[in-house]
Amino acid sequence: MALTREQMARRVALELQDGFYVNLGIGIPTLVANYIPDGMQVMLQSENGLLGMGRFPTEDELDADMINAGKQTVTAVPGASIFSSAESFAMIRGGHIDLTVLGAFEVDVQGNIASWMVPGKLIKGMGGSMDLVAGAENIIVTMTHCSKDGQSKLLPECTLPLTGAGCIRRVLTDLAYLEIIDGAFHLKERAPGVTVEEIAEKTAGKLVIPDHVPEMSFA
Amino acid sequence: MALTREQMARRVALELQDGFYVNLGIGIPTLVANYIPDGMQVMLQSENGLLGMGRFPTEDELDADMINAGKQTVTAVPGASIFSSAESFAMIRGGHIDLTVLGAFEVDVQGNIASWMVPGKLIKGMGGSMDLVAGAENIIVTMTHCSKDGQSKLLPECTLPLTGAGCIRRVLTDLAYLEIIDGAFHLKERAPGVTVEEIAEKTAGKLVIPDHVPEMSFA
Amino acid sequence: MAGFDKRVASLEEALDGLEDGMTVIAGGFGLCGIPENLIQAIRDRGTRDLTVVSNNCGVDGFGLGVLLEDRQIRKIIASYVGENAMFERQMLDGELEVELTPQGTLAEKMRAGGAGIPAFYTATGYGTPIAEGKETRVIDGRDYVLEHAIRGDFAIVKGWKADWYGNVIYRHTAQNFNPLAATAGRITVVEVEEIVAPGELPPSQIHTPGIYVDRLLCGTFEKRIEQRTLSA
Amino acid sequence: MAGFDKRVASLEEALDGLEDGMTVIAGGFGLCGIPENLIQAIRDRGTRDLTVVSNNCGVDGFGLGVLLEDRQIRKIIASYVGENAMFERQMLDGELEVELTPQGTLAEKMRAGGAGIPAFYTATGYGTPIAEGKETRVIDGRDYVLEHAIRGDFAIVKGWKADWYGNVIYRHTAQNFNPLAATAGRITVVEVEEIVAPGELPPSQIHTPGIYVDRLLCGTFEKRIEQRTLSA
Repeated sequence: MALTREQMARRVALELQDGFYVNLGIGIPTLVANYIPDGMQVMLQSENGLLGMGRFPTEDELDADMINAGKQTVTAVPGASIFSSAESFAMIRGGHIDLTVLGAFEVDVQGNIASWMVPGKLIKGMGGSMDLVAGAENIIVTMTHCSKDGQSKLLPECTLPLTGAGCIRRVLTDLAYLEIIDGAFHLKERAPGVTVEEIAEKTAGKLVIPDHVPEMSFA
Repeated sequence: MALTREQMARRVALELQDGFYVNLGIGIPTLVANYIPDGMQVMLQSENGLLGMGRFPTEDELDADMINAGKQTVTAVPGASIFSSAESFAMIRGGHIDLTVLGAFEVDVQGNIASWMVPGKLIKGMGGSMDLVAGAENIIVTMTHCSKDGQSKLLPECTLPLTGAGCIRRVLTDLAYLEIIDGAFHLKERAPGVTVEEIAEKTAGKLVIPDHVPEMSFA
Repeated sequence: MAGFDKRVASLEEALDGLEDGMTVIAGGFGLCGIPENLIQAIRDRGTRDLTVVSNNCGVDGFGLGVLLEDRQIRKIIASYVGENAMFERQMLDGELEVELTPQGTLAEKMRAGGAGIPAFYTATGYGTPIAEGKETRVIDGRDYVLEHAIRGDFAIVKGWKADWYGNVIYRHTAQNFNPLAATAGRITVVEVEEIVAPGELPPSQIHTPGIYVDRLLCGTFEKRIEQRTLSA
Repeated sequence: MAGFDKRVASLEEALDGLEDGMTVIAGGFGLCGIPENLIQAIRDRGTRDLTVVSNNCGVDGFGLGVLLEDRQIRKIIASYVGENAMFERQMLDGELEVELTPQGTLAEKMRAGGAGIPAFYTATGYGTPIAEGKETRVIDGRDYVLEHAIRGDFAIVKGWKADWYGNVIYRHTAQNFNPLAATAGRITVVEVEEIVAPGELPPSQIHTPGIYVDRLLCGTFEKRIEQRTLSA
C-alpha cells in the first residue's frame, strides 16, 4: 500500500539526528515535525527568519507577527532566534542547515529537481527553494511517486523548469525510498506491501534494484 | 601664518550641515567634533561599529567595551546605534555617510590619495580608509601642506601607494583650502597671513589661482 | 524637521516625490510585517507603472495586492506568487512583467544595494531558468551565478518601534525583508506602531540604524493573518 | 553534550582539533572584544604556522600579539598594523606574511564566507596596490574589484552573554568583527562573560544565532584599554 502523508513524514523523521538544524518545506515535509523521536532535540529553521520554530499557538498566543515560511501562525521554542531574511538565507546558502526536506514535481537521475512552475499553467514561484537546494548538503525530497494522472515523477530527465541542478541525493515517495547515485535511482526500501515490480513500473528514470529490497520501517 | 590643528578643525567644521552623518578619521579630523556649530546636530560614525559617538567618558563611565575607531574610550549619544563591522562598512561603502574627513600623506591633481604606507619604512595599514574613500561622495582631506622636510604633499602624481584613486575633491591644509577640478588644485582660500606666492611655491601639483583668493574665515 | 528628526506629518508627505515609473522596494513576507498604510497611500496617490520589489505581492484585496487590482504595477521582482490569483493571472496574461528571483538572492540583492556591493556570486539558481542570460563562473570547483544589487527610488518599511532619529526595531518574524529594504531605498520611509524619544531604544539592539531612514511615521495596522493555525 | 548544548568543559576541549598550519579567524577590534582566553590557550597549546585572520593583531604582549611573540603565526590577514611594533618588524623583516585587506572588505569577506557568497565586487581598493592581481570590472560605469570569501578552520569569538544553545549577544562596540567571524569558522568557539538558560535571551535580540556556534565557554577577561581617554 502506498504510504500516507503521515507515514512519509514518519519515515523522513528517521533521518533526523540529535542536534540537527532542519528546514522543512511546505506540505508533507512540515508533518515531519510531528514525528521527532522522544529525547531527540531538533531545531526547525523557517526561512522567513526564525530558528527554533515551535508548535502552533493557542488562541491566547496567536500573533500575526509570528509566522513560519508557510505563512502559518507559529510559536518559538525557548532558545529560538529571529532575524532578517538576509541572515536567514546566509545560514541556508552558507551550508549551516543539517537537513532540508522539501517537496517536488519531478526529480531525475542526475539529481535535478523541478518544483516551482509548470509553464503556461501554474507559477507558484520558487520562494526559498532554490536557495535551500543550493545551500544544503543533505536534502530529502518527499513527493508522490506518480502524478495524479499516473505519470512517473522520477525521470530520466526533468521536463519542467529546474529548481536546482545535481543537488538531490535522496527521495522518499509514497512507494519507496531511493538514493540517486551515478545517474540512477537506487531502490533502498519499499513501502510495506508495495512490490519491487510496481516501483519499477512507476519509475521512468533508470532504476537500480538490489537483490534484497527491505520493507520500510517507521521507528 | 600656517593654521594650527585647531584652526584646521574649525575650518572643516564649516562644511558640516545640520543632520549630517559624519565619519572623522584619526588626528586632526577627530578635532572637528569640538567645533560643531551651536544648534547644529551632527552624528558621528565610528567605523568599528558605532553611529552616534559622544564625548570621552568620565572616570565612572569608562568602559573597555566602548571605544571608537581610534581605540579611544568614548560614550554614545542618546539615539546612538551599535552594530557589527560588516554593517558599519555596509553603511560606509553604500554611500550613506554625508561627510568623511581624513588625513593623508599625499594627494594629487587626479584626486588620488596616499595615506597608509611608506614602502620599506612604515606600514600602518589602511584600516577603514580605503572603504571610506571609495564609499563617500563627500570627502575632505586634512593634512599639512608640506612634509616635515619641506616637500609638498600636493603633487602632480602621488608617489606612495594609493589609498584610493580619483576620489578626493577637497583638501584643507595648514596653508590653504583647495578643490581638485579637472586635473588641477584650485586655490579657494588661503590661511590668514599666508600669501598666494607661498602656497604656489609649496604646491607641486598644477595649481589654478583665481584673481581673488580670500582669506579663510572660521565662523 | 531639523537635525535627525525623521518624523513626517502625513502619508502624503511620507511619499512626496514618488512618481510614475519609479521603483519601490517593500518589506514584508506574506502579509506579515507589511507597510499597510504606505501601500494604501500609494493606491490613493494613484502612482502608476511602478516596479515593485517585494518577496510576494500580498493577496487579493490586501497588501500589495491592492496595487495589482488598480493596475498600478508594471513589473514585480518577487520570489513567490503562491495563492495570489490576480498576480498569477496578470502574469500569465502578460499584463504584468515578473522577474522571479529566489528568496535568498532577493534578500541578498537588497542588502547588496544598500551596502555598496554592486554584484555577488551565488550557487542559487545555477542550472535553472533564473540563471539564463546571466554570467556564471566556477569558483573552487563549484558553479555560481553572478547576481546584481537592487536599489529603489523608494523603500517602504514596516517597523515596530522607532525613535525619532529613525532607529528601528522589528517585532518577531515581522522583521523579514524590512531591514534589507530599508538600506536599499534612495528615500526610505518607515511606518511603525510606536515612536519613542532617542535614547529609549538600547543602541546594540537597533535592527535598522537611523542613517538608513529618511521619513518616519506612526500608524495603526490591521495585521491580517494568512494562515490562522492553532494548537489543538 | 547532547542536542544543542554547546558548552564545553575547558579551553583544551574548546580548541580540540586545532592543528599546525590551520586558519583561525578571530573577532575583536584593537583590544576590544577579543577572545583573550582562547588566544592564551592557543599560545599554551603551541600550535604553529597559523594563518590568522583578524582586523589587527593585538599589541606587544597582549591579544594576538602573544602569538607573534612566540612565532606561532605564519601569515596574517588584517587591515591594520598600527602601533604594534613586533607586527611591523616581523612584516618588514619578511618573517611574517601579511595580506593587508581593507577593513570593510575584511568584514565582508568573513560575512561572505559564512553566507555562501564565494565572491563579491567592491569599489574599495580599486586603483591601489591591494587590487593588484585581482580581477576588476566596470559595473554601471564604475570600477570594482572582485574579492573572495574567507573561511577558517576555527573561528574564535568573544561574546557577552550566551545561552547554552550558543545564541550570543555582544556588548557595546565589543561586537565589531565577532558576529562575522562566528559565521565563517568550520568550528566556531565562543567565550562569553555569562551563560544563561535557553529562553532567557530575547529571540529578536540575538546577534549570533546558535546555529553558527559549535563550542561555548565562560571566562573572565582583563579587557585591557588601548587609549584611555577621559572627559576633563
